[in-house]
Amino acid sequence: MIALKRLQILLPFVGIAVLLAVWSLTVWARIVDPVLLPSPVSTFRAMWIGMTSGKLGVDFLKTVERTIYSTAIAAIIAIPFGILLGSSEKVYRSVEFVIDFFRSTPASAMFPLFLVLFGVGDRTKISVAAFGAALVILFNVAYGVMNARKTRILAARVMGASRLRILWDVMLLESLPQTFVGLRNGVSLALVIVVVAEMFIGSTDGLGQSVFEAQQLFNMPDMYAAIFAAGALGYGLNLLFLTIERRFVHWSGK
Amino acid sequence: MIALKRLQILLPFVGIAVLLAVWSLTVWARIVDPVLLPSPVSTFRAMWIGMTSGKLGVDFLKTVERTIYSTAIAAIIAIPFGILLGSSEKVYRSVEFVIDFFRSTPASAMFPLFLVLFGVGDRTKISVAAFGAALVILFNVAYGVMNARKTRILAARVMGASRLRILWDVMLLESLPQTFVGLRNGVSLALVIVVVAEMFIGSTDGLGQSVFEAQQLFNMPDMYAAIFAAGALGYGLNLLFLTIERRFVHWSGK
Amino acid sequence: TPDRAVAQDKVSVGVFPISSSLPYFVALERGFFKEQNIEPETTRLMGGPPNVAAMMTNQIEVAAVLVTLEGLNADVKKPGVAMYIGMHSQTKVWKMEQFVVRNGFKAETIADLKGAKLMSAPGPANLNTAKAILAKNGLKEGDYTIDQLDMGQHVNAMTAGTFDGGYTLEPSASMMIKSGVARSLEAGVISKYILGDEAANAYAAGCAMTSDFIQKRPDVAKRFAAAWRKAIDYINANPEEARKYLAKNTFTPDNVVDTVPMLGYIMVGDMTPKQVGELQKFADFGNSIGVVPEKLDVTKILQKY
Amino acid sequence: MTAQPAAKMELSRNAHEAARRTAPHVTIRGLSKHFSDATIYDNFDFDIPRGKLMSVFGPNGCGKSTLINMIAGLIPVDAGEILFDGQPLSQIKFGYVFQNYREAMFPWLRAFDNIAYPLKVMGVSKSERTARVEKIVANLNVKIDLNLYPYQMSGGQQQLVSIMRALIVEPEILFLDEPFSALDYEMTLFMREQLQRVFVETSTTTVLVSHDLEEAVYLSDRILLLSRHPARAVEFVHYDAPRPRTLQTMSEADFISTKAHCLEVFQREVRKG
Amino acid sequence: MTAQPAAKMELSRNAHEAARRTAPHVTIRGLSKHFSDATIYDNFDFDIPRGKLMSVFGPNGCGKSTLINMIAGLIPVDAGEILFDGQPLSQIKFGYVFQNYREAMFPWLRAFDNIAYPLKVMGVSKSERTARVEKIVANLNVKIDLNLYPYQMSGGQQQLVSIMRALIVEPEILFLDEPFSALDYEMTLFMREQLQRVFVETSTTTVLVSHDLEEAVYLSDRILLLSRHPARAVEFVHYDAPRPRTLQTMSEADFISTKAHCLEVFQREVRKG
Ligand SMILES: Nc1ncnc2c1ncn2[C@@H]1O[C@H](COP(=O)(O)OP(=O)(O)OP(=O)(O)O)[C@@H](O)[C@H]1O
Ligand SMILES: Nc1ncnc2c1ncn2[C@@H]1O[C@H](COP(=O)(O)OP(=O)(O)OP(=O)(O)O)[C@@H](O)[C@H]1O
Ligand SMILES: [Mg+2]
Ligand SMILES: [Mg+2]
Repeated sequence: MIALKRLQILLPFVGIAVLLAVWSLTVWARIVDPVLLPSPVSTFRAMWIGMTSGKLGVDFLKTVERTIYSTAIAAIIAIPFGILLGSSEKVYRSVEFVIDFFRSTPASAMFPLFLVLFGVGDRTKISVAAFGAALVILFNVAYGVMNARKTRILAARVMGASRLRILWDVMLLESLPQTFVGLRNGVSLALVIVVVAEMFIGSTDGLGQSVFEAQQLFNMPDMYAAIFAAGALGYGLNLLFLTIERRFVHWSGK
Repeated sequence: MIALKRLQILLPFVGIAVLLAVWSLTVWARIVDPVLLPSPVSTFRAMWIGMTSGKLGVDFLKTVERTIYSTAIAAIIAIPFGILLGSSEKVYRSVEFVIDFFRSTPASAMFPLFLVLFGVGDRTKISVAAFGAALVILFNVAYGVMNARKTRILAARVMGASRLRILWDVMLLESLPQTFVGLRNGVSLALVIVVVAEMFIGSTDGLGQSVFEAQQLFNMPDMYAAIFAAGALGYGLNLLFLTIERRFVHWSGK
Repeated sequence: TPDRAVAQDKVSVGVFPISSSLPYFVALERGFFKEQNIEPETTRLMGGPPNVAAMMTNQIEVAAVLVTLEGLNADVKKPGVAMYIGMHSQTKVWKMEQFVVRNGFKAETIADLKGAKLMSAPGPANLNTAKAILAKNGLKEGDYTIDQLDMGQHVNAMTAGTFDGGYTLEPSASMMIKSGVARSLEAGVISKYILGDEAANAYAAGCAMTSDFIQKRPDVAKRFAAAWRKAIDYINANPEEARKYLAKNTFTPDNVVDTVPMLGYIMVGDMTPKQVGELQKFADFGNSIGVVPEKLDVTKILQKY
Repeated sequence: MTAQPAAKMELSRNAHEAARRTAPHVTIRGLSKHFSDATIYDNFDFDIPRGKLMSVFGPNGCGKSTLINMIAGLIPVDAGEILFDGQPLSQIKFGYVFQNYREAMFPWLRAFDNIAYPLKVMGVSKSERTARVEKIVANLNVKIDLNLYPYQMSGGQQQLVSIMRALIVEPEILFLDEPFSALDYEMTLFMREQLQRVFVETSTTTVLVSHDLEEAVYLSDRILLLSRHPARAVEFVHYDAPRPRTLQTMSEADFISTKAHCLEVFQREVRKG
Repeated sequence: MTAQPAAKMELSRNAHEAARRTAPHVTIRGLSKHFSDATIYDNFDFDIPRGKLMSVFGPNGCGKSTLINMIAGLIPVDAGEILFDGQPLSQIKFGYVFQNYREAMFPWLRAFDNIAYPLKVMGVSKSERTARVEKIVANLNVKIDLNLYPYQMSGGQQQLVSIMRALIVEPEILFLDEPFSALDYEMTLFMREQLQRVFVETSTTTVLVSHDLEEAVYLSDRILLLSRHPARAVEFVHYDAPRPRTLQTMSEADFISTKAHCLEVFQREVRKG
């Protein structure tokens, strides 16, 4: 049993292995020109060099920092609002247009506006990513609250809990599984937007800048190294939320 | 009561009104230079002209078409897979890396690869959008299945339902609220990716092309008209799923 | 043969709809391709990377405009993937790249940009060129700040006053000048500061074909080049006439169509040794700033028609 | 000169108090409720007496749970009014055991914290909460592991937790919707006694829904017999045996006749529909 | 020459059949189960007799639900084996009424379709399903609106639907976990009779968990008395009154003594822990 449990830690590596196998096969069978899609080996070599002696390490940390900031801002704003909106379906319906509208608008289309409001620095990148992530989190939290089990809310109400307390003590917890879905969606989206912003809004560092530069220089191993770093970062951040969820949400499905 | 119900249909317009009010105020108070952010009036004038006599109508329909295709493909692939993966947490953990990896990678970084695989035409745009949307839908469906209430699954099992039947009859329905969250996330994401692909891969039509062109020409009313059309389209598609959900998922929270 | 008249040769062309693609649109609209019995299939591809990827995978045979340094780079990675048949020269007269400055910012020369917040056209090639030019004007890094910015944002950013000035390209430059938010400090800066001669041609972009196309359909390639030549001749002879094709086909606003500068279009076959030398010098510069990974003999990527 | 009005006031206050004490606790007037096509209540009038233990006895689906849910303000009424001491619902401390006690537990809280939750709502300090939960657990002499989460407990254990959660606040009105349905034989008897004891000690107005007629009569001062829906109050039986009642009580003639009478009315009503 | 072996085989098959008929239906050997720190079963052995109606009687939380869940293969055992006719669990038709019947309903199906669902699983055609549901509803004489969704029904109505869903498949083994806990007085008596009738007609091996000792004895051939956990089979009481049993049966000496004995054992055991 314990040995089995140990083995389960290895499960994520199955996915990585499959990904690498498909990738290697694609390169090996020349389905894609190796100039355009380098082999995993040369990508990882580029990544290793970039991480140890190149700029990739710095870029990576910069992107981590921006993503964390924007996710944190998004979560702090979106979770309370999501609970509030979700608790009253009427209110939610009335702002739904705005939420769905902006969720369906590419962040890059928002760049000009954010640029004007926040300049070219980090603030634009963080705020535009936070904006995108907040919408997704808000949407998920509100949904979670709307689909919360009614009996528990009634139970709290009959105990004399105020609306606010019900929001906080019951709805928040009821919607936690969904909130975590939102957070995981949100952190991935924040990362995506940060990377895209680093690509298109003047940046001197970050994985997006790294991807952009490598792309401009046709340096495909470097480009895929940066992309891989971004993807791995995304997985890592998701894993973080998964772990937190595991610890806190023990009752899901019960 | 009936009059009140009638009024509820107007709720979404509250959101639109607020959005327009904030927008007008921003322009009016010159928080943003009106050259950079045109007033709602001039945007809607541009939209009206574009829709009736210009190319915007065609672009709009093209984007609708691509988005619908990619969402449909994504849903068809992702829902069954999501249920399968969600039904076995171990299997899900083993592919989680791949899912989270690609969810966290900007679609625009995937463009070169899809371009090579699917050519320069519509297929690339549709397939890259379908890919992005499928991951989100998959993620949500799998989560929904994993968090499904155990008693119902047990009830089906004790009745002798096969694994497949449980997947289909119980888990699918249990996860429907979450699946709809996924679909709504997915359709928005598909739209975003289609628009971005139209912007950055290059296209002769579509809202993204419209945005890009207007941006290059520094024609802000046209740009915001196209953005607004995209956002409204996103809301419309979300509304479609919401309506379907309303009809089918009558038991949520019960 | 009888069916030759009916079935035209199809050529797939990647087109980045900017003013540099003008010869393509002129040839198309004035029927020069048709005269050559060629039917181009236009694929819009935004910028270098998609064009190069499409060339590498033979999805397009011609890129109507391909930035020289990007083409050179691609040729290092996969020799012969981009063979230039025509070049676009940019100089003080044939304005393309230039330094601009916000109206109200005190600067008469590039050297006055000390302490300024600058933007640059995107990509390492542009950024490093801008830095090199600034360096030639005695400005070290740290004397100024520079951020690369997507071309679509240049007019925005200047209008919003986000930057004091920067290194930008046409038609953005014309647009910001026209709208009164900025003025040009100096154009033709590559010629003057990089190539070291104000009169030198900076061949920053051109029209390229894949060697595959040239080898497998030599006759079609030749006819394509003939049409291209005719278009260039037409532009050089009737620049004002040619302009009107900009408005319709490229990202050039109507209000600057009449003022946006033309480029010096030339067929590779017409280039003098001196001009080839200028191209070589530009290529070497690309290598020196690390944008082209190897030193390359430019004649190897020129296809004379 | 000043003494007299004061005395008068005193008097009238006493009168008031007395009136209050005998006035109904909850007044239901013209209550109507329907679900889709079924009419559950149609112009229903009823008074819940103050300080009495009242049972509601009626066939499945007649609307017992619906009634107490409406009184507690958990589901809206279609028409009519429900008044507490002549006032609309305000800040009243309810104790409530839900029929679906399982779903009314908070799965994110351990049993202990579930019981303490109503106190938390009332703003009682943590140490006081702990003390009071420990007191009620000791008082009711319940031997279950309160460190478990609800979903780790058996049905009966969950119901016990649910009962303790309802009692801990010392409520003004106590609603018990089939509160002993999942308890074992011994525990049911025991909890009946506990309930009786709490009632004797506090005289809390209590509404008990039970399908066990013996239990209903044994515990109650009043038994409301409801018809099939649309529910009518078929009869409001008084049973005034002195408390504490014991096993002895159940063999008394009064008890047996009351029970028999209720049963007869019930069966007549049920067989009608 | 050829007739004899055939006759022999015939004989041995009969012997086999007979042996099968008297052999236990379910054999439990060395069963162990623990949750976090509580040991519920520790090396528990037990045989469930074939074709008998067996009641399980025990205090709250002793492990009754856990036991039948393990037999039905719904939760894993820690150790030990559970065999059906000497075989591990295979394709056995279970009928199962969950203690938490509410959560075991499918809220997306109307009551009618909930009842029909096990037939659908078995691949019965739609028209046949409808016919059989209608038959069982008529048979049990149940008067509820089966077009409602579970969440639109009262507790008792949901439980009735749950019972019908368990009975419709004509199961090989029927597990009933407190199946009448939410039914009204009349309905409980009625469903007891229905259950007895079904049992008499089909002799389905039935395991009934009930906290009502009278009910348990009245319905059962065997009563398993469980101790507090770790659960032991304290006694396996036989009660062989002839069927159909009636109200009359309850006043017979045998019934009263069996009930009293069970109660005594139960109380002794419960008070021990
Ligand atoms: N949401 C709903 N939609 C439609 N009908 C409903 C709904 N909720 C309850 N009902 C109906 O209202 C009636 C009364 O339900 P209620 O739960 O009050 O019964 P009850 O008297 O508590 O019965 P039980 O003893 O079985 O608990 C039932 O017939 C039920 O079908
Ligand atoms: N998931 C779990 N985690 C920890 N303990 C559990 C879990 N499930 C059940 N238990 C414990 O197992 C014991 C037996 O539970 P079970 O539900 O079988 O009791 P039961 O005999 O059916 O009781 P009741 O008559 O109250 O229904 C209980 O003491 C309970 O606390
Ligand atoms: Mg009820
Ligand atoms: Mg149980």
